[in-house]
Amino acid sequence: MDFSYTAQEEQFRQELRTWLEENLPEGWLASQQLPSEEAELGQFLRKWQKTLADSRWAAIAWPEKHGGRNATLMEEIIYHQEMVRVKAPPLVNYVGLHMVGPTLMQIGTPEQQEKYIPKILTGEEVWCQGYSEPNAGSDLAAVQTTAVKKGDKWVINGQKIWTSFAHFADRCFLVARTSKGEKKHHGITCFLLDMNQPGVEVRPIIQMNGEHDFNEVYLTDAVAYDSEIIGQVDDGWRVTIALLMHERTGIGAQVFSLEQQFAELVNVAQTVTEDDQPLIAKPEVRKRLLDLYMNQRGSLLNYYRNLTKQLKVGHPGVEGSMDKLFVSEMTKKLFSEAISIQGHAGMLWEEDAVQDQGYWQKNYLYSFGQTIGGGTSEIQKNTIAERILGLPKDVGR
Amino acid sequence: MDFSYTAQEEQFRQELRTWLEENLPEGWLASQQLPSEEAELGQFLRKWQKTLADSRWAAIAWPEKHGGRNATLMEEIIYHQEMVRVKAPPLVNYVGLHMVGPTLMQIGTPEQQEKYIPKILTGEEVWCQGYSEPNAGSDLAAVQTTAVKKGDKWVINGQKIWTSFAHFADRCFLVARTSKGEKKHHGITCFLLDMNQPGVEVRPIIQMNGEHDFNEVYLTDAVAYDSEIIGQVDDGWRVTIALLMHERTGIGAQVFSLEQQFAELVNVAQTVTEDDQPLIAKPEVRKRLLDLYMNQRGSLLNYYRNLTKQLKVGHPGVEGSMDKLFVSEMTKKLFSEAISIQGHAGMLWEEDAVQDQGYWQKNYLYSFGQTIGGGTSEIQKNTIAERILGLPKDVGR
Amino acid sequence: MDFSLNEDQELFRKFVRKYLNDQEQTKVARDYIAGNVEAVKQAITGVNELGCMMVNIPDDYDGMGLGKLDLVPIMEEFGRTLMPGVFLETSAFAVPIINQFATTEQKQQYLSEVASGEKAFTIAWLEPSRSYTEKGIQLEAILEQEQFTLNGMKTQVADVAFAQYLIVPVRVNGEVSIIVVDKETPGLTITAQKGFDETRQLSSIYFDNVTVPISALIGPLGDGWGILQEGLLSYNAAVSSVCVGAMEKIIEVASEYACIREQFGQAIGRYQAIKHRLADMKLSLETARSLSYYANWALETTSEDRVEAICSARIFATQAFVEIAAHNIQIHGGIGFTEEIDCHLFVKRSRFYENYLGTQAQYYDQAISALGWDAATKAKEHENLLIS
Amino acid sequence: MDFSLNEDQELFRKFVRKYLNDQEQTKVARDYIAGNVEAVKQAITGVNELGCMMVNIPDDYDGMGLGKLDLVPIMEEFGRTLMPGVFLETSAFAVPIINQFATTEQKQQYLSEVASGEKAFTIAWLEPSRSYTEKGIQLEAILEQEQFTLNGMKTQVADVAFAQYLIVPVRVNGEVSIIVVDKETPGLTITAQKGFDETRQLSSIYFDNVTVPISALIGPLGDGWGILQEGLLSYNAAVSSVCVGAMEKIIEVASEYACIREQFGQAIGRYQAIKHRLADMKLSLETARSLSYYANWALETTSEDRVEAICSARIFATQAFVEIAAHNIQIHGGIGFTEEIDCHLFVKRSRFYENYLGTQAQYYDQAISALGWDAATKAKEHENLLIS
Repeated sequence: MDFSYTAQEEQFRQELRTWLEENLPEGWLASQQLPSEEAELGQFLRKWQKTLADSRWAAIAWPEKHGGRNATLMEEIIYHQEMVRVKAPPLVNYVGLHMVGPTLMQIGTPEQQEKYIPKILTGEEVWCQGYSEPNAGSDLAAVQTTAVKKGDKWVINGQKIWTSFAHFADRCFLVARTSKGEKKHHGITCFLLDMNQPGVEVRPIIQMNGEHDFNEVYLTDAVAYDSEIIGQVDDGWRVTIALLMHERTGIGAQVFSLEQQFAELVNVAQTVTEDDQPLIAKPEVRKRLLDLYMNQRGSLLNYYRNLTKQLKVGHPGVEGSMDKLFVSEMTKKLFSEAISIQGHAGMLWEEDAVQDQGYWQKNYLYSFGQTIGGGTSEIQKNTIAERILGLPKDVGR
Repeated sequence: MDFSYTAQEEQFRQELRTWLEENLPEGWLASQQLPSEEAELGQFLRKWQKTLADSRWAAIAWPEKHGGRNATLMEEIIYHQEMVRVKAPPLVNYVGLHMVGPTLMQIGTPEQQEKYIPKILTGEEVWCQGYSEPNAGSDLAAVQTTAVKKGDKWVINGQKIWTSFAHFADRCFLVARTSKGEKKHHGITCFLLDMNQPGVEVRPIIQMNGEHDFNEVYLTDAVAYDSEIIGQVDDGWRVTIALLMHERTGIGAQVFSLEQQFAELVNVAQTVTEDDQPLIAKPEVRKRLLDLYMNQRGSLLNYYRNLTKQLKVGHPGVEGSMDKLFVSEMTKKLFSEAISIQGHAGMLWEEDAVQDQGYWQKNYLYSFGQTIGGGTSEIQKNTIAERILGLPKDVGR
Repeated sequence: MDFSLNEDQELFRKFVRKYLNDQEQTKVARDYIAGNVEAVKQAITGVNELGCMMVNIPDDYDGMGLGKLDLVPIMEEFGRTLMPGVFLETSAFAVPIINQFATTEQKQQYLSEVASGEKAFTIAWLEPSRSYTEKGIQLEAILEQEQFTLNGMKTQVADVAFAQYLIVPVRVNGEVSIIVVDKETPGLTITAQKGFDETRQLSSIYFDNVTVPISALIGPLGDGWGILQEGLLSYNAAVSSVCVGAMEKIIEVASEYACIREQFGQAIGRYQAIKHRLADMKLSLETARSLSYYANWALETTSEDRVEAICSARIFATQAFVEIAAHNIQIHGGIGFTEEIDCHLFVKRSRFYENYLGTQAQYYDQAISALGWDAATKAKEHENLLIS
Repeated sequence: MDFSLNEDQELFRKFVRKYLNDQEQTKVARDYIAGNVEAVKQAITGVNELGCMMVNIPDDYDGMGLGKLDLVPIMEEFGRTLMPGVFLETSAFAVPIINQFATTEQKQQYLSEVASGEKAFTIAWLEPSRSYTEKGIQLEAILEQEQFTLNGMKTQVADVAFAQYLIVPVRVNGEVSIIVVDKETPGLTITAQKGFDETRQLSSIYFDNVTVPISALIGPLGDGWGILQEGLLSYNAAVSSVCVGAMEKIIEVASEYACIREQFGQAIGRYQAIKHRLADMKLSLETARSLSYYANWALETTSEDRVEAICSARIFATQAFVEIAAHNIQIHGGIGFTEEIDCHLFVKRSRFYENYLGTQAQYYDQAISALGWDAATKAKEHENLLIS
């Protein structure tokens, strides 16, 4: 058992840390303030990604020829740790960098690779992921968006939902039904859709915390060409799954965030007062914090254990479903406790909040999405039970 | 809203209380010690039931002509309260008094009524209930025990399980399959089986607390006659259900027991010491007790609310499934907490225990049966969801 | 034995429900979020016209002279729709303490004004110390020449827009007293605060040499803490009913959704993960309801166990509301996470009540103390002291 | 980064598992329940022959000179089968404190005897005060002429049948010291107590002028409490591994049962009530395992966070074990409630560990203190004191 990092890994960490200190947006470490105006935000995020890409810090796992560093898994882990440490701005082209790019490298044609990959790296073309639909959430294979071949064009109609960053996106990795197969995951095809066309309409979804990360995407006679198909027609299910498999660090970033958030919450309990006493002076607050501590440590250590296995066998295991379940449920729990321990002062918001500009309140509300997006907790439990414990398939499947 | 009892009800209570004081087995109030030897126990319990029957306290809801008091629902409630108050010995013929007797009165032939009812009351013939089988637990209709007509006899083969008091029983209300119906609850017939015959073998099941309440009953060419069929051949499912419907006070006795057990647990916390301090001096013990208090009060008040409804509409409602779920889960919880708060001293047993001859330990183990017998908690939740909230039927049904 | 609301109470419920249905339920709350205070005031006027504010005001002061239990169905209905306003603060806090402690003149004024729907109360309690303890009350009131002069600050005062009067706990000569302050008194400045639950508008209130006549003092000087405790009993019995109503509505909506939403070719309500969760939610709801009915009954009849009964109802109902509101989002999936449907409004309100007018931990302590479990300990400690 | 047991450790696990499988797993525990102590002793001899007791004893004393992590797989395997005996008390409590605090002569004697499998230890701690606090240690040892004379009583001593020596915390001149007492010393009376977990036999031990030479004192006189704390760190790291093994076995058995048991025409493992419960159990198991691995690593490397790490593992694993053992019965239904199958044995053992050698509440406090959360409070309190 060994929790240390190699000298090479430490050097990698140090290089990144130094680079971040020099290249983070001005004033970032002090306040992490993103522009509130949407167009401005888009610009800000693209600029940040360009900055990263220019120093080959945008997609470190990519091969060097594509502008990456051919990073090891441990280097990716360190990358996440350091990004969480400085609460770096989000990657506007996360979908492009971590999902579409690697998928293109794996199964894209040389032309597709040449056309799309460079612009993914720089953020010149931002990608979104067109999977979920109103009636295909947990049941992804139930997609109803259709693509019909007419002449040399594919005409696409339907509706996508929960599309992150679609309001900034230039292209969409779109899953559509091209024929009615025997089983519902047959007859699916993946398109590399141009978002900048009349048939594509993006409507914002406002979350319960008042922010806008997700969108509905309405497709009305949108057009794609054969050259924009990745993989084979009607054989897109495999491509769909391949895309999801490229996240080799799993929910590492959230695990490290949770660790940091816990430390910050302890700090809140030690500094915020009630009747001139820090909150942590209350026995029930200490008890709550210890419960969180144990679980947060557990989620981190589970992750390290799964990572160790992955380092040995070379690919992520199904244990990732346990990581996802645990860290998402724990994140909800942590922010919920953050509300509770503040007492009624936890009902203040933004600049009127007693701590961190209402960070805790806003993220509490945001945390409800964590156990829904990326596979609900219920789906994770099915996966754990069926694929790890060997229980029979669920009803309906 | 009114929690008071009428003068008549209070008088009823007083009459019963006085009678109990005069007629409980000698020394009962001090120790509630049942004979440990099984044959002796059987005698003791039969004698107790005879004592009750002689004063028309065995089956108060029965009509006066059958030896009952034609009691109102509220009188039955009071009866349970008073029996719990003195921790009266169990009714060895509970199945006969509360289930078989009323069913006979409802759908038995005059001959059957005449033959069986008087002996049920006195405990001269003790009954058991032959429903559950190894492969028909929650799924009661899946019974596999067969009864085949040969000449004037029905020949019965199969196995029953979880048969309470079968080791004392003279007769069994037996559910058997007489034909293969279209649906699995067709083709079932109910028999009034004589237990005292060579084809019936009773084997004890020893529970995890070391006691013996339940049995397996093996039927090997056991014999019943037409006169021992209740209801119609192949139409026994309705009779089966009718039998279960006669418990009009639902889980009242357990609700009142839980109330008493909670009060006793508080007493334990106030009298048992650690380092010369009563356990209740620990903040976490007080917190645990308050959680129990709220839930115990909730279970009692829920029961009263459902009772109120029953008094108005004249029959028990499906809300009984909530009562069952809650009181059984709470009972488990209460005894589990009773183990925890004692610290490691909770690991002592019987006369070596620090309190109540290990009552808490023994009943903790026994309590595991509460959420299984009489419909598992899972079944209760299905019932609540389907019949109260209107959700669709479960898979497999 | 009759543990149910009576026919009149259930009838009143029907009127209130019909009226709030006509207001399109949570639309009033959404109007408030959108800043349309006038629309909300209109809806409140309608509620007042039904007589909701008169219920527990004595006949002598133009009320209906009914009891705590008669408020229960009304509070439940308000909970169902997350109705904005200061009903709880007025009917379940201000009215009971005025009724119990105020002079006849004060009653004549305040209770009649409430009964007519003309004026309402809110509670200006919290201070920068952020605590609902006695120590947390520091706003100073100097009594000179038959008038109080107040200096200090209150924070997180709810929905001043709908209230004319503030119940203000102050410190006079080091002791807590209760003063009623008209919000339009000179020297008083109200500043809006941003709040987590947008259906409740919070404000800071600054008192800069605010003078109030001695006639605004409720109860004897220095008795304020005890008066607050009485007010809290009423409030907590009532808030448990509000939570019950909200949970009832949530479970109706969630059950309906579980019947129509399909995934993997099945209504999601057929999956036990959803189905059993809903069953658990229903059991919590009904338990909260039983506890809240009993709490209100205990309050009305000044039953011996009223303190523990009310604390239990309050703790259980607010906690269950928090949990059920959260489950509701999970049952709804992604759509439950949006502003568009109501799920989040219930989550936010549930957290609002969690520690409003006292923390959960304080109510645990209060119930434990009322049950004598503290006393038993103390007696024992004392005994040990004598022995050693 | 390598957070896993190494190949040697996993290999050792295989040997132990094979041996215990050959013993028909819980059959040994059932032999013990049936009073067949000889059969158990034989099984223990087999375990000793594998070298289990030598693992963490230094080479100098005929051990393998391995560390805390090397005990992990062994403890897990013992947990899987609920193996009776005093392995935990010996290898994870007595050996570490002897190793750390004893004289060379003491080590030579005790550690060699343990390594050879000849003798073992159990812990005689609890007294009629029923508390694991320092105050709870009252058994008096009078030191005169190079020997201690012990008078008093210990209770709930586990499995004396398998131990030759008792670790006995005593009070000498008012301070706690640790003495090793041979159970066959004259004046010592062992009385069996009836126990809840029949796979652990409890005894009361009466000390009636029991004399022990001063050479039986472990560590300096009066340092006993600190020595116990060190022993507890080792014990708790190890007990968390035992719990992990037990949970692992439970989940295997329950999953298997859920695949074959049918109701309503479906394997019950197809119902989400069962399926999701098992998934939750699995997640708890793996979390307990991660925490316990880390706890043992922290112990072995004397990592700064070892106290909080070990307390966390102990609290989490014992609590999870209690819950998982209970779920196992519900999954099995009626049959799980009988003596016939093993479900109840796991329930009983889980409760045995819950408050053995310290209560859950004590470990909460210890972890909180180790994390400095107490100190922060105290500093603040102190500061307030200075201000006021």
